[in-house]
Amino acid sequence: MAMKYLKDEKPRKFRGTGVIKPLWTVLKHMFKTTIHRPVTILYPYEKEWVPDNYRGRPGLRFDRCVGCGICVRMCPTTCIKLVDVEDDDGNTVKRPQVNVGRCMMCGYCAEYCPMDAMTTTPDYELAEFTREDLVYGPRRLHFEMTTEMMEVPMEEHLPSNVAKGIMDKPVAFYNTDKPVLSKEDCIGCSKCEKVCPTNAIKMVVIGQNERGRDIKIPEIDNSKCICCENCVLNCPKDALHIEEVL
Amino acid sequence: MMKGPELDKMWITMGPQHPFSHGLWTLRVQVDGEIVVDAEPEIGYLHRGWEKECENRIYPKIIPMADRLCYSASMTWSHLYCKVVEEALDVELPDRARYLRVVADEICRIQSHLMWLAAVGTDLGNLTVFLWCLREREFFLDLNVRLCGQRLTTNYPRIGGVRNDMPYYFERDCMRAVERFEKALWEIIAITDESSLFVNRMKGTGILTREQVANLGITGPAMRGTGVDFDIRRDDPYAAYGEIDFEVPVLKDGDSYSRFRVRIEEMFQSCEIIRQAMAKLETIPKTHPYRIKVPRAVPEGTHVTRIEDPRGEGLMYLVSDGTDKPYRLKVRSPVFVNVSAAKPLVMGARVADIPAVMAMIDMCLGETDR
Amino acid sequence: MGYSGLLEWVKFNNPMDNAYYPYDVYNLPYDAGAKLWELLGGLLGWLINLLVPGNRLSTWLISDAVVNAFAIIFLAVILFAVGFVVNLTMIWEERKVLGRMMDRRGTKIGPLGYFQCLGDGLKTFMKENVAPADKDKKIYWWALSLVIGSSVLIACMVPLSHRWFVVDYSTGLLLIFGIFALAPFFILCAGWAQNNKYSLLGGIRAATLMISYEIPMLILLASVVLMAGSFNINDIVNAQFDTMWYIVPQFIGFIVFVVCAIAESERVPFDLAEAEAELVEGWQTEYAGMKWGLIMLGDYFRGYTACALIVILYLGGWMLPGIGATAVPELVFLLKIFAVFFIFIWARASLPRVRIDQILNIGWKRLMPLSVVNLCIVLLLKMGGVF
Amino acid sequence: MSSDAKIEAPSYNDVKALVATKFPKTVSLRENTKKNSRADNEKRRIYFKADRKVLLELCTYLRDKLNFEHASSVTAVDWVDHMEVVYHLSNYFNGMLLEISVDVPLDDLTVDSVANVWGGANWHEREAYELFGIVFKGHPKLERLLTPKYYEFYPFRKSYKLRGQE
Repeated sequence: MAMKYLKDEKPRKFRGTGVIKPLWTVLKHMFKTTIHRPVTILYPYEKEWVPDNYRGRPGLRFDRCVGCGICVRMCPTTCIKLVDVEDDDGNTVKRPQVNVGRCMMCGYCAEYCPMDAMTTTPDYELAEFTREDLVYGPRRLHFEMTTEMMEVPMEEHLPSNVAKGIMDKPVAFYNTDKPVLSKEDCIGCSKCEKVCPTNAIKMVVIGQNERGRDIKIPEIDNSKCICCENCVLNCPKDALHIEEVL
Repeated sequence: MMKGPELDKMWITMGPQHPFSHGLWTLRVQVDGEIVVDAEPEIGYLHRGWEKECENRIYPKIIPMADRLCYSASMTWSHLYCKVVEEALDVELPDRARYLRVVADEICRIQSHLMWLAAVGTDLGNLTVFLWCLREREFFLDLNVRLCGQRLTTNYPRIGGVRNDMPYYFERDCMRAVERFEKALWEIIAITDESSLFVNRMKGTGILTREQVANLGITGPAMRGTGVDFDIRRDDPYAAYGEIDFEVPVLKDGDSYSRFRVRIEEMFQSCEIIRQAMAKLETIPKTHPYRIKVPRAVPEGTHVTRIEDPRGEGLMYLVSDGTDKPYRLKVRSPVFVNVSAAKPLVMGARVADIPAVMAMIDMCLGETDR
Repeated sequence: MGYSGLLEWVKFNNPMDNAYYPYDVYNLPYDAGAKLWELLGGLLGWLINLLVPGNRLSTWLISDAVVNAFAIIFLAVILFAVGFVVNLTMIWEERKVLGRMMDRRGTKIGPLGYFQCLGDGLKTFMKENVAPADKDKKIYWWALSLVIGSSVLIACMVPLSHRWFVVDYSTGLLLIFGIFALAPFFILCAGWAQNNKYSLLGGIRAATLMISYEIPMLILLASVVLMAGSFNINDIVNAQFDTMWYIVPQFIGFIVFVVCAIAESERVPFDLAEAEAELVEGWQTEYAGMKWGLIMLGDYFRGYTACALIVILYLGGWMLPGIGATAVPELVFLLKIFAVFFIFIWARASLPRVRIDQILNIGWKRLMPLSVVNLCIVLLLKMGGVF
Repeated sequence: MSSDAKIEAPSYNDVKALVATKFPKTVSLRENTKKNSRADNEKRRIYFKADRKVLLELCTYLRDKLNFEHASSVTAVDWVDHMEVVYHLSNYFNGMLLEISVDVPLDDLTVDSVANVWGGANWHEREAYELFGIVFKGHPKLERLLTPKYYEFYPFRKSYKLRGQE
């Protein structure tokens, strides 16, 4: 490649006249902008177009959310919190609430959401009068015109697939990574069953101990599991761990 | 004879709230009339303990933080962070990701250089340059929005690839922006480089020799304007730069004007790199991976990598202890070292030269204080 | 004079009959001023006369001299008001034209954004009056008042046409130039008094600037005066109408004068005294709020005067070639001022600020010889009998 | 190859051999074991572990003879039982990046300053001093740079806990 700007080392012939070219350029430009209008837009009255994948405040599709808490754990500023709300049927469920005043619009919640319930929205005018108003509850997070682009799909390729030459099979970590139980550590407290947001864990009886009580261990339904790690984090004996597929 | 206080010299404190210091830092200069006889930079107003903060976070969460190191070169910083973790994980990037990173980096470089040129305009007292540059920069910020959804804090690179593939018609938009920019840049050159008042302000100020620059550790365009022929993109290639044909502008004069010219040429070269990378991206099928899955924990060890930031050499040194959080992450910021050389740069200059000389460093305090 | 009716005191004389009437033609603002004084002064004289009949004060109050003096002051206020409105318009013009040159829209408040300057003026009024504690108090305030006052004074001295003017001395032009050159001295004082290093540097720069630009300017003035054969503004304008605009024979002089005028009014390529990139706001740093607003206004008054001088010296004043003074020569004059001010704005938009040593170089090594060359051309033309 | 001549662009093997002959006991080389990093990058990285007694000598040798003109960074790592000072040097002619790590025991946190060898190391050493408390002997101006002058603690040490850190 050749230089584009440094190549022509023209010596400047008339040294004192070096102001004529800038003056002429600016005058030309003035005529151009007078005819074609300036490029600036009058912001509060005119709005600039933003693409669908614009990362404004987070949005939430209430009906899709399962309350798994991945967004809470992935949020770099810890501005998401799970709060108790009533869903449409009147049951109390846990749904994320976002403190937009702390949100830095990184879009991780949308990217890592296994249910595509958290989305990004092109909504960037967020000024409020008090800080409390900046806390968006689960219902308020809803954004009317959510499109598919706002879901931010996570398309990773497994390195093993790439090494094998399979190039068109994107996966996401919540489809591949699964919790695995080490049976000798399990005490059968069934805490994992309670915290699982998708009811993928069921306690099954595998026998009876010497005192006649049931020995229960969790059975994980991998088709339902979304790798939210709630069972791993809540296990009192660290009997569960996530097995990563690479 | 008694020697009284040096009344003929006075200390002037420029900054942290001074129009010439683009950000919060102070340059204390001692002047004899209008001539600078001593100078001392002071930084630290923005020290956030970035490196310490990272020790408390899992690896993916540091990417948006790396964006915040520098507002106008966010892409290269998050790229650098992802690169050092990738080297630690010992993964190889897919082709598509490498080229996408090159495109994103060069868009970032152009808009960062335009921000610099705009600041040079205001430092030298011409607001037209400022606005024209920001107008051109807007097109590249629009490309950023299309590509990653945000204008400045892009959060685009990921460990093992990039966040998303190109959106539809991105090639077309990118080519249009580049072609338009190349024309507009000549117009900006007409009111900066072709204006003898502008050139006279920069010529012969802030002169350093090649030995001084090498010793003081100045990097980036400020170094290449002084005759050191070194560009990490070419001499220690990363991403896909090894497969792209581009020139590294080097000038030997060592004054502000040659630094200015080096940066202008770098913008043209960035356009060329974008063009080549886009042509190459069209040959890679759309279905090919742009992001590969990486393990959460990084194996034990120390890893070092560097990258060509728009302002110079960015280096990250990662110490991992086998968990999913870094044990220590050191950032070598180019501006941190460049501004430490403020004294030899402004010595002997006039007060009016200080903005012109320091503008060529392209201050960015987020990465300096970290 | 005895006790008599009010109408004897308030006579509404024809101003042209006034013994001191300074003009050749009818002058509306003078007439208004004279009539106003006849009303006020006559009333006053009548009242005093009621109390103390036959005193000499009442008679003096309605004498021709007092009426003339009041009318002239009234005219000066009118000219100041005109200058004020012209200033606002010039600020508006600057913002709009600068906006177009920079690909912006400029101001948007009011019709075509005209009311922005009013809003800004109101804003500076509202601001808190902040002044440094360690200032040299007397100089701080006096220098400020004198900078603004001298600027306003020269703006009042500018004639708008052959019938709207305040001074008609044969040395009117010299008076304007003399007051014009005073300001840098006050600026130096102001820069010293603020006890701030930036403003001190700015003040010294202003003084440096003055000595390098006054001299070419005065040489150019001399060449124009030589060509016209008079220091009288009216005569210069008439001489240009009789022959041609002096921009044609003295094109070099015109260019040099524009450069000097920009420097004299401290506008952007030469605004070293307030170079904001290195000296924050130069000598204005510690003048906050309305003080700064008034300084800004004074600056524009100086810009207005500089434009007016260019128009008078080189662009034929209020006359149009071939037509002469139209029905509204004042408007022609103001339009020419706006056109010249456009050049100022244009230079501001396209050129960066010059360094102090370069400005001295330009002043002494370029403009000074060029102005001498211009003088020589004028001499040659004059000796050749062309003018 | 004589060891006095200045080599403009020493290769990987040159550096390895020359440093091994010049500092036989005190400097040891650590081989890179990465597989996937590209082969050309591989030959541009050298990792040394040096004794702190020979540090200044080694650095002067590297600058003068092997042409490592540029000190990229100087940093410190707190390994709880000891500290480590890490130097990254680079060569402009072949893009080689050389790492020297020096162990510093906790009871004697001093190391020779290289600020007189490379002016660019000046602020890096000040930063390491104020954040880790390592004293660089012979530094022209060892003062706090980023943190306020009255600070009494070293915030980047592992013993300094952040809020929310156990």
